[in-house]
Amino acid sequence: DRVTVFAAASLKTALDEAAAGFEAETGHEVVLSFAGSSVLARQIGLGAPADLFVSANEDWMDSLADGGHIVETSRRDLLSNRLVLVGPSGQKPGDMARALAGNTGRVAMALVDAVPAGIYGKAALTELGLWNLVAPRVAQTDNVRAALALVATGTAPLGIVYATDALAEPQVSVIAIFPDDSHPPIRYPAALISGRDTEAARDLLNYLSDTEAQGVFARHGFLPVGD
Amino acid sequence: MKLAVALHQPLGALALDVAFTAPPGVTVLFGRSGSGKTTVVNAVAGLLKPARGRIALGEHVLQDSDRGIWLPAHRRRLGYVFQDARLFPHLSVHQNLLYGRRFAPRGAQPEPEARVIEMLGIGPLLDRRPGALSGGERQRVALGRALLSAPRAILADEPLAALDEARKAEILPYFERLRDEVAIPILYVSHSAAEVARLATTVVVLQDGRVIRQGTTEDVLSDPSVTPLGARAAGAILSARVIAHHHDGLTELDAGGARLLLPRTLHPIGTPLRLRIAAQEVIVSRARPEGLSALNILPGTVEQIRSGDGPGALVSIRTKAGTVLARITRRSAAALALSEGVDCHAVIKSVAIAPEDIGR
Amino acid sequence: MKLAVALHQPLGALALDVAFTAPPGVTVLFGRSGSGKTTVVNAVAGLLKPARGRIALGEHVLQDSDRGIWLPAHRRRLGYVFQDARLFPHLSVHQNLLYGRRFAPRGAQPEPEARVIEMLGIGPLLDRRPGALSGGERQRVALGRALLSAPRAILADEPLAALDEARKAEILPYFERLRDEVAIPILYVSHSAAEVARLATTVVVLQDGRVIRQGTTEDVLSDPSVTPLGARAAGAILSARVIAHHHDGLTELDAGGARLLLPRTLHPIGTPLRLRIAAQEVIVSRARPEGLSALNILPGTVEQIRSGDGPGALVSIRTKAGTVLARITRRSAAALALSEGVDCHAVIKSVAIAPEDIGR
Amino acid sequence: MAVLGPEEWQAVALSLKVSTWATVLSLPLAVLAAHALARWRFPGRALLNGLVHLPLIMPPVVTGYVLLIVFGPAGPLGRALQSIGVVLAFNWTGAALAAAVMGFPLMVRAIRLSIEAVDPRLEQAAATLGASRMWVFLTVTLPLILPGLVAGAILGFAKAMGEFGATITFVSNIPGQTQTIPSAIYAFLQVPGGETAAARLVALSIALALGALLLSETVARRAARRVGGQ
Amino acid sequence: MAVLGPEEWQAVALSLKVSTWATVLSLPLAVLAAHALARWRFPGRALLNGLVHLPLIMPPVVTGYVLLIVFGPAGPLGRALQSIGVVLAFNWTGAALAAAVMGFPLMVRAIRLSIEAVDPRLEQAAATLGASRMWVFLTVTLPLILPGLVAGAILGFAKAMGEFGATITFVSNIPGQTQTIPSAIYAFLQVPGGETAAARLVALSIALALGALLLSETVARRAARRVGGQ
Ligand SMILES: Nc1ncnc2c1ncn2[C@@H]1O[C@H](COP(=O)(O)OP(=O)(O)OP(=O)(O)O)[C@@H](O)[C@H]1O
Ligand SMILES: Nc1ncnc2c1ncn2[C@@H]1O[C@H](COP(=O)(O)OP(=O)(O)OP(=O)(O)O)[C@@H](O)[C@H]1O
Ligand code: MOO
Ligand SMILES: [Mg+2]
Ligand SMILES: [Mg+2]
Repeated sequence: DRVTVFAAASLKTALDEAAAGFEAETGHEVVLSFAGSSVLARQIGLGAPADLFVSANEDWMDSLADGGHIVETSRRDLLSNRLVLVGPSGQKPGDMARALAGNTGRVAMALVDAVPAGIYGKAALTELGLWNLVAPRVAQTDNVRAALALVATGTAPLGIVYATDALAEPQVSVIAIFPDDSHPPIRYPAALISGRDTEAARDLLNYLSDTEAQGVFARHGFLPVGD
Repeated sequence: MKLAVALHQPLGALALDVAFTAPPGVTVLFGRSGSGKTTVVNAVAGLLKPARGRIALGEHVLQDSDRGIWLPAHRRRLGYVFQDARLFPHLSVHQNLLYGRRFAPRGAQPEPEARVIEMLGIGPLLDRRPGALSGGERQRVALGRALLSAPRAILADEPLAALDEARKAEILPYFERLRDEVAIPILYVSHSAAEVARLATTVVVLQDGRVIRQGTTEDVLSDPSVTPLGARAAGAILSARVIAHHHDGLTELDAGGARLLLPRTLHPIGTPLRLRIAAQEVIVSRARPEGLSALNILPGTVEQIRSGDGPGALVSIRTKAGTVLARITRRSAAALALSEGVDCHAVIKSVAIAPEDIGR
Repeated sequence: MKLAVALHQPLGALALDVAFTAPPGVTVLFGRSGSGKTTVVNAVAGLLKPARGRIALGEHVLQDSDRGIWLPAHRRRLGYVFQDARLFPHLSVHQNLLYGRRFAPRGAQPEPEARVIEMLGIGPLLDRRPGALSGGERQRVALGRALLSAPRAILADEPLAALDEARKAEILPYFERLRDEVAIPILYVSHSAAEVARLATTVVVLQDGRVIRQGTTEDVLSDPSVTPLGARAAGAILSARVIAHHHDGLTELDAGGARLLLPRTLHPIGTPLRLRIAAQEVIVSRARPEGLSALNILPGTVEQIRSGDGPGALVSIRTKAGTVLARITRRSAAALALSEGVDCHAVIKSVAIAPEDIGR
Repeated sequence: MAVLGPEEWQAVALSLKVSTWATVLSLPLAVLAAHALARWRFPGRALLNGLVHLPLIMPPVVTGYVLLIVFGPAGPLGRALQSIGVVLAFNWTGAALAAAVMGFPLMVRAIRLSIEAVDPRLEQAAATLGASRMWVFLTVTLPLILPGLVAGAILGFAKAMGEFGATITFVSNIPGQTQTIPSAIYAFLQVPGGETAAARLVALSIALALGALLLSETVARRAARRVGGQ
Repeated sequence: MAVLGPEEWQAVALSLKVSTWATVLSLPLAVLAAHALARWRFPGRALLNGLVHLPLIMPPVVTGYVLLIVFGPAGPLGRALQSIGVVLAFNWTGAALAAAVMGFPLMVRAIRLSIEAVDPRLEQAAATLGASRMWVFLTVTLPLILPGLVAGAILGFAKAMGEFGATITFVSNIPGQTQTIPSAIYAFLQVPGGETAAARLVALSIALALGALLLSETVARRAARRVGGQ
């Protein structure tokens, strides 16, 4: 059978690998569609044929739940992640506030009101009292990977992305890690879509919560939930 | 079947206001540039909707503004030959010719294709594209295309105006054959007196949107008061018949018992011809002149002398061949003491009868 | 200053291969459609780059393929008057007229603007757009535009061909004035014998891309062996002078001592005129004819008789007024026993001298 | 060019299918709209003109969103179509619709210009020969605008090959189903190190579109020559 | 239409500025390219034609990405420009560049068609009157193509007003600096409940672009009448 998964852009590399493992093990076919969680949630709300949705934050999953679009019972938090401040590769680790204040260049972020990575980032900066300093310099992109690309190409000297993104992109270096308590916990909730909860989709969801897949995610830098 | 036209249409500064009837044969609409000829023809064709009017072809009403009747162009079944041919560039000559056929009503009897192609001499062109035709060939094809659409009348708006003399001479005979062989009215716009003389059975003279004269060709063209074309257009039409071709390249004609010689024509013996003798080419003599190079000397009687403001006078001379017009100076008329009833001779050079003035 | 042209250029089936010289005055390039006239003019103008050639205006070399010289059109300073006017539609008449001025070199002395406008009678048109001009007005403006660019020569490619007779008559006098008042060579393409007669000082006859005859207008037009236009174009040019205007509307001319009468012209007494007498309008008589309506009877001697395949013969008659050509039938020539040296009379109707055949 | 992976081939095949259908199906409508804009005088002409141009003016994402709202499973037209078995949203058919809508103004403009260049006197001549409006259009106007038609169609095709914003919004980016070349490129650009794969696809899509463009110029020139005579 | 917030007004003002500059600056280049394509025969003509069309064919995101690589602070041209004080990345100037690039093919096509419609015999006439190639172009060709030029410019302007993919990729989405109307619409669409604000902006941007379009048709018609005579 075929399972169609809509997943947050930040999961791209890792989920590709995990899904391949599932396919090899079960013989099911997995079709993956990645984009910003916001775009995906909206499309699912309008009837997109996804069987399984993995969001990068709780809010978008909540909004689908409010519309009755997901199978509430299947919902579970799959992964966690951390938020980091990155610069071009070779940049030395340092103090977050000093790095942000010491550089007048742009700070690349995903859309701060819409895309999870941006929402987390804005929350963290606010918590750290840095938002007012940074806000005028933020360059927003339509998803977190686009923000990563801005730093990787040298366009922006700073960027706020997930730790997993920073790990995947050799052109960037982590300057500082945002304290876990500076933002709401990063969660990747997953749920089956109402009316499409097939056996295969359920199997995949279970597989992704299981040790083998979790190992794959860990290798890509994701953290288990509850960490 | 005749075409009856009555129109009223304001046209810029001009108000077009015409009424005339075109019997079978060629009716030439004649008049200066801007006198409204094209507008009339377009109204008849249905390409233009005149403010008021009644246009009927026999019983068949094409427009009657009083009764709210107005047929669109494609339902009028009139074959329109435009000045600029307007062949379809994407179709071969043959496809152009057949274009109208599919729209002809089931009952219609178009001219047989083979006959039209033969009559117009366009057989060798059938596979060519219009782009590769000469101007004369193009107009012949346009004429054929109109004929093959099974029209109930033919409209032709200066079909020869864009052509040089050689091309004109090439096409005029086809219109003559059309007039003589196809029994539908032909409305033909022209401002060439030679064309009128060769083709017209009826002439309608337009001036500033009004019909100022309407009648047979002979009447209208020999009427010196009709000068839409200036005095130089005046001339008489003679009917004649070929009686011999001579060895020295001359053709002999009989015109009402009088003999005329002109440069050889290709018409076989017995062919009836119409000749236009331009008034300014005719010399008048009281006595029969001797020892002149001019070969045609027609004895006759002065019928009328008209003179206007200029130095010229127009003399009508009744001869056996018909009435001949001569444009001479007033001084000569006085010197020769010409007056009505006087006997005289009309002297006409053979070579002065231009090839385009000889028709069937 | 004269324009010397020598060109070689393959042209489709034709190979253009001409050499001629145009002295000041009007040189008419004369020949059938397709003989290469436009190609020659375009090569002179620099709109076309002939394969080989040398074109020079006085000392000024425009092209010399041997020395690798080729000036682009905009550096040749030749005023080109096109058949289709080609006025700039986005500029007013006045702006059109001034267009070339800004490109004229500092030293150049263009005709004074006021003089050109007056000469061409286009003063009232200055603020109009070309779209609102008649064909005749348009050509006058085009001529003015060319003149005001301070050209070293004028090129005109059938500038009157697209016009009707009335418009032609309107413009020809301007070219005459140009010829008489502006001292630069004018290369003029035409296939109208009347235009040639009125304008040309030199005629170059082209046929199939070659110059077949070149000489003064009188020589070329009265040479019956030059028939690019057919026998009907043959005619003689007479030089005459206005000596009186008569009350009955006739104008009297003196031509080498002979007197000629023609319908009144507007030229003042003393004006020198050139008349073209078409050969086919002339009647020949051995004895002096009496009692004819024709007013002009010139005694003379037969100089030459040429006849071809057709029924006609071309007789040159030497008269006091100059050589007159008469086209008569071979039959008449025989009947009158015409041969070289025989005395005879040329009979010419006054009204047969067409207004467009009278020029200065 | 390196060999493409199976997923990339899928994208290429899908893009070709989507663009072809988009072009073929919208062409008649484009001809109709172009004809109306070029030749008819009717109230609402300016409005029609604006409507036709809308997709050119609106951000593609908005166009896609509008399509989603109208043709989505919950949309008014979407539900009607679904009841007769036609599913557009999140389907390749929807990608074709999005591509067609986005390419429409370009097609109409090209065709309109070529219609305006047709000599109305030829159409009059056809009418005098008995052809009704419809027949005049089919037998005279249409053959004469062929070059413009081809140019317009290929331009629309090229645009369809590159359409992204409306497509990804309306039908999402599902490999093998709605992932066209541009969506695939977008996906690759999201992956660090995906530039090479993206560049491969970019090169391929450019080659395809340029090929089409070149073809269009050739065909248009040939058709123009054919119409011009000889 | 409800009143817009200050951020939305900023987006509108910015979009107008960006589109105007994009149009004004790319117009001369578009005329040049159109002239070359319409009138000159040179090797590489097909290549130039393809290059001009590229932005039409490539997904806008890719175009933006290419711009980023070439004109970004680390890009070859970007560094050169920066050294003379021109900053494109994250600047409204970069948005103008992206809009200009995306609208370029549309402009060129419109202008090219109008150049092809200019009678070369008028240009020849100007040459015989002493005008060099350059002057012929300035005094004859240019005035005659004015209608097409205006149409092309306004089409480019309309396209610029709607450009999104290349813009957000190249210059990101910075309110007041690079957040054009389309970027603002996109941002609104991403936020739950943002549809109303987005719809407001969509309506405004459509009104602006349609106004421009209407203007272009009027201006073009008037210019055509002026050139046609009377
Ligand atoms: N659509 C129009 N609006 C205003 N005036 C017009 C229109 N069409 C023609 N005219 C004018 O009506 C008059 C008659 O024009 P028409 O074309 O019928 O003349 P014509 O006799 O055919 O002339 P020609 O011999 O030059 O072809 C002219 O003065 C012309 O300028
Ligand atoms: N570009 C060309 N390629 C091939 N043949 C050409 C070209 N231009 C002209 N010709 C041919 O060269 C010949 C001379 O043409 P040209 O236009 O010079 O004649 P013309 O004497 O001016 O004729 P017309 O009196 O009809 O204007 C014609 O046979 C024409 O078909
Ligand atoms: O992975 Mo996201 O939805 O771009 O923050
Ligand atoms: Mg007319
Ligand atoms: Mg010529």
